[in-house]
Amino acid sequence: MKSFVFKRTVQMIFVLFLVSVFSFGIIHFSPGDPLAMYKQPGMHKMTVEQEEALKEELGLNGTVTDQYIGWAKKTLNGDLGTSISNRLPVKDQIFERIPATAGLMAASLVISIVCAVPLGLIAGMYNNKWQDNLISTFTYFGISIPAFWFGIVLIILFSLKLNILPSGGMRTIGVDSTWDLIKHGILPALVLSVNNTAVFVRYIRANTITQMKEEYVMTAKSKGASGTGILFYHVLKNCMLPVITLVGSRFGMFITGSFVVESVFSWPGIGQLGMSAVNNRDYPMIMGITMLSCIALLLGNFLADILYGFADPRIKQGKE
Amino acid sequence: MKKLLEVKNLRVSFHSYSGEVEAVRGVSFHVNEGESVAIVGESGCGKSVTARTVMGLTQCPPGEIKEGSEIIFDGRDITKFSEKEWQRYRGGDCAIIFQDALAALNPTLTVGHQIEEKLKLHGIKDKKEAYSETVRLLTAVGIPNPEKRYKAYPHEFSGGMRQRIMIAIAIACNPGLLIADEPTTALDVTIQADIIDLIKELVKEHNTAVIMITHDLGVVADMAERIIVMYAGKVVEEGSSEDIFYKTKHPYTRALLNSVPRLDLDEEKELEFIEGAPPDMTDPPKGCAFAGRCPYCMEICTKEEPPCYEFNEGHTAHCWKYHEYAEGLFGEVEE
Amino acid sequence: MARLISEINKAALNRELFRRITREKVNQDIGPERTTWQNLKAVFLSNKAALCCLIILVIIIIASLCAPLSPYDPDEMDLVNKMAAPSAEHILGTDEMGRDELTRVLYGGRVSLLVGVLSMLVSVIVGVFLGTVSGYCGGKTDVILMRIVDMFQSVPSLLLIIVIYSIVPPTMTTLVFMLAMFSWPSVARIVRAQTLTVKERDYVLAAKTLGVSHHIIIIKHIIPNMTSQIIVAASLAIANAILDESTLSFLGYGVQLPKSSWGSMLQGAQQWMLYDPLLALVPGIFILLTVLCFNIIGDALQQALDPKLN
Amino acid sequence: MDRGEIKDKERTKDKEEVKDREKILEVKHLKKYFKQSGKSVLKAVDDVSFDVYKGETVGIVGESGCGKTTCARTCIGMYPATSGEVIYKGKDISKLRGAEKRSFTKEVQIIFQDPYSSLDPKMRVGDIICEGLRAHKMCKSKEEYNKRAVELLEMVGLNPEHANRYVHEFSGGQRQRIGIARALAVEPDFVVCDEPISALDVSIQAQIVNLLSKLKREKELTFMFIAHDLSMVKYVSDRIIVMYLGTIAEITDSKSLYSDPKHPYTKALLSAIPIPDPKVEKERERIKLQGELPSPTDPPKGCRFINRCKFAKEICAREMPQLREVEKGHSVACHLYDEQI
Repeated sequence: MKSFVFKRTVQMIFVLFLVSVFSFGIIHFSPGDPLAMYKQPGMHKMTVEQEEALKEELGLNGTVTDQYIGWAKKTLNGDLGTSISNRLPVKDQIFERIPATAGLMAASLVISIVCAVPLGLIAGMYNNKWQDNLISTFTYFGISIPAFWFGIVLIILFSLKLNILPSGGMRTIGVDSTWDLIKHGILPALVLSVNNTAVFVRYIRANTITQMKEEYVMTAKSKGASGTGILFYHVLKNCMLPVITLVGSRFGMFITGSFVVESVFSWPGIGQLGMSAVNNRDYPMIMGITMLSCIALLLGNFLADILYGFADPRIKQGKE
Repeated sequence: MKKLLEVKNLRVSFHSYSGEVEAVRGVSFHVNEGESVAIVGESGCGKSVTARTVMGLTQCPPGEIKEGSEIIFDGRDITKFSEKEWQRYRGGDCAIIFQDALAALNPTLTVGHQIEEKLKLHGIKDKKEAYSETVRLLTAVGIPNPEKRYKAYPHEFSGGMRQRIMIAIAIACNPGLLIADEPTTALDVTIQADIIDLIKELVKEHNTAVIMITHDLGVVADMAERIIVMYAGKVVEEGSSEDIFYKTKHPYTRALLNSVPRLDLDEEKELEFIEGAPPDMTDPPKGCAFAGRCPYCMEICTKEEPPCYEFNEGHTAHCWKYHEYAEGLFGEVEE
Repeated sequence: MARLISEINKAALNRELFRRITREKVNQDIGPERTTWQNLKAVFLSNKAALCCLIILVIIIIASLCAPLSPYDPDEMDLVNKMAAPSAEHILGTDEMGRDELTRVLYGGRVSLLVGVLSMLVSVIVGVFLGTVSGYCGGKTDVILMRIVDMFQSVPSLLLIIVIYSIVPPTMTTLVFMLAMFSWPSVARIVRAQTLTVKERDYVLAAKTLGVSHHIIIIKHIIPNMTSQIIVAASLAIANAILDESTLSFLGYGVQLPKSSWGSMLQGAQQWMLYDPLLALVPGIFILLTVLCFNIIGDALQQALDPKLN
Repeated sequence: MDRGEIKDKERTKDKEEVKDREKILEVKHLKKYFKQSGKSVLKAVDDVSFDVYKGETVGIVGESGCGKTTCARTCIGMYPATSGEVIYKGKDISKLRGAEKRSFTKEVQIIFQDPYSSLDPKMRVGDIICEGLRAHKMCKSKEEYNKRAVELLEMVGLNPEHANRYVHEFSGGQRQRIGIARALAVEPDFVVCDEPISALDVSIQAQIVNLLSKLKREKELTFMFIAHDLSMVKYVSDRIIVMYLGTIAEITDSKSLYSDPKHPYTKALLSAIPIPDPKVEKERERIKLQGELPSPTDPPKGCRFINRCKFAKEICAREMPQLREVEKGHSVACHLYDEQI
């Protein structure tokens, strides 16, 4: 078990390193002067020293490798540098927005699991019957709907036409009730969970179908167990195992959130922060978000594998 | 001897892409109480389908039990069972052992739980009593230190041990009939011998009837009082162990016996083998299914179903050879 | 001593039939050849949904291809009848700049489908090559390639594509490569897994003992045995590529307005949602329909090409 | 004289007697270990030595996990040996390079057990059979390849028009015939049959076994026949090697295997095999083996059979018994026969 943990951490560090080099490289080879914001016409002309000092502060001087090493050193001890656009520390801005994205993601993840597990099981149990066809059509639509378009349609329907739900943002100004927060969050959470649910249902359904064909279901039947008894006592547990890996792989979204949904619903999460960072080429912010989301995703998969090991006895000791 | 199970004209077929596969085409046999019967035949002859239909495990959307098939267990026709009756019948009156125990046991449940599940389903509700009964069963099938192994998972046992757990589950509520569907095919010879002895012991102890499904004639000789030989979905010969081995009547049975090398004999002559291969069951041939490969084939064999002839008490064979018209055709002396 | 115990229908019985016939030593003839083509037909006929998806897809493709036949020029603005409701001349009405909606959707279809197919091709070619190499060679190359795949899959692809777009002008080719860059890893992962299983099969071991060289083994044995997985992965890759392209164009980074693609049309339609919702609905429905068809056909192909499943 | 020297003396004695019969394969102290997760090492083949003479059929028998398949596959170079040598026609196969290695891949072939996974489902039967010919460029033109394919199909009893059909349309027995045709296409001298019949039905087994014996006589091949069905191996082979947990328990000719087994494990193995004859079966008394097969990752120090052997002596726990010839052509690895040398 310990050798597995050690091997996986080494792998994760190596991937993180690759990601940092890859994104740092992309950002720094893009043309245009990052300080363009400060040289808008009609703004106070900066002297050369001021510009040098600004660059120094934002870590933009020296060759790309120096900048990378500088950035890497600072990141390792937790300082993600300062954002170019508003010169505030990147870390604070990101952590300040995490609750918004994490909240939305958690809600959509919970909704999807709560809906997907029973739907997946039923679709798997009643393979090729009407229940299965109905659920499958829903899942096909779920994975095929473009998220942003679905968002727009919902906005048209619920906020513009029926006007019962706000069309964007997280809170109406001045109102600080959770009910208001929920009202704002319903539509984005719905858009996210439709896609998540569809993916989960397909996964659980495929798994249930394979589990139902396994011989131990035949043995359970030969012991005199009833259909539902077999489903809940035997098959359910083995179908839940892959859900752990699925949730693990979606864990990264807790940080990135969905850029698209957050920009369509102008939800003040990390996704929106990322979009604005890209628009005004705020390198440290982009790097910060990329690294955090990468860490979250790798951790998610890692935890899922460990959990999978505990849940499935066959894997527990044979860790390769 | 009271008849425990009687199968009359059982016909089962499966619907798949390539059309309808008639796996069982009219099988009739009976099993008395406490009697051990072997069903022998090559793969694809329908022996496993027959066994699983008797246990009610044939799933009906792809499979289909045709009209006119009757399976009477202890006086009740099980094809007319309701779901409740099926649940009491499976495990209580009739139990089954599968070939690959690793696939037949739930990998994420401990062995103790899987045995207790059956006990709970058949009336032993109290936790303590179920636990002691499970430990008794584990000792009865010869698993060392059962208290510790009670909590172990199926993959932590060797092939032979897993098969013993399958047997423990099967005999848990003293079923009247035990069906063993090729229980030892996946095991090594020495372990196979232990498992066969274990089954014989347990069966004698509880006076349980056994249907042993196998393609290994050695296992049959060791275990069965009566033998049913099946070919291409039909019973071709049926009789006591001595009748089948020493007074073989049906050409297929004789060819099968001669194509198996004997360990104790050193004859140098070539193994007698059967030409060609079993027929394709999507469109079974008219008349006798073995006609295409039979050395005594007559034109009638390819046209009409062979009738059933009885030789001595309980020994029957389906072959045109014994019809009075075919009297002088075949020279060799029938032993 | 043989006693008949089952009845015989006397009529069919006559003595001549009782003469021995030697079955000519017929080597067991085997059934009719059942090629994969028949498999495909069987699956599509039985799976109604897949069949009508195929038909819808073909209609959309043909319509998009003959977009130039439409009387209207997709980019010619006609502010007079802006956002006109659907009428005889403009079947789907006109968009916010008075351009004919139906023509723009068909031109947009061409762009989206082209981008989808091309990026699928690129990601399949790269994915198959790297997946086979890393699966077949194993050892260090496998570890390094897999880490690169991990890297691509654990990065917020949308964010980085947009950053890259600040470097690279948003033409069709760059868009194809951007989409392919983040979709080849999933193809590579599927291909590598399949290579690992096929590599252990006996017929590959047999080829090795026969002295067949490695590259012939890969071309003759490994790749042909992956075609069904590759085709399924390809159909899903097209579906995702169309989704990603429209998302990017919607955010303003993929296909730039006034050039029409389903995503860019939606970007235009977003401000006018309140007044003319139809503008937002039409391209979206086209995206949904095409992606839906690709997904359903992908699953049907999986059933047809993988005999174990049916 | 320490133990090593005695053994060499025997070896030379053995050499003079059967000098005339040419030795096609010599295996000397072969070991094959597989590294597993963590530190444990699977000792699949542990110090195995035997010879194979030209034109004979050597049967290797043993229960699953005894290393018979690994041993055979290491002998034909599929797995690299951990230690020890395999000498084919006088040359150590691990040192073969270039042309010698190519001719080795031509002269040594294998027939697999599972007819369903040993043939490529996406290739036509004709191409499968000619794969070896193409790899060694043994034919010049396409027509010659097709002609050769037809010859080979008829040799194994299949119709020529099967050449352009796909494998999934054939039965198990027919697929095994295609496997045989593929192996014999390159005119090998030494063929390893890795349990060629255990996946087939009884009546089809006899067909394949007779076909193999016919081909062996016609083409003067040497077979190494591996199976766990002892009666079939006894019928097919001239000499039989009984293996237990990675080591050789006994080597004897097929006649005296049943009549005069020496190693306790062989006796138990023979008594466990059911005979298809009710009367004989009833009178036979079976030697019951107690205990479990030990795990190959850490086998017992001395004799591998110690925890299941009734005659285990004190020396058996200390020292692994050497394989020694106690009778003409009959050697056994057991301390019970120490005095007889």
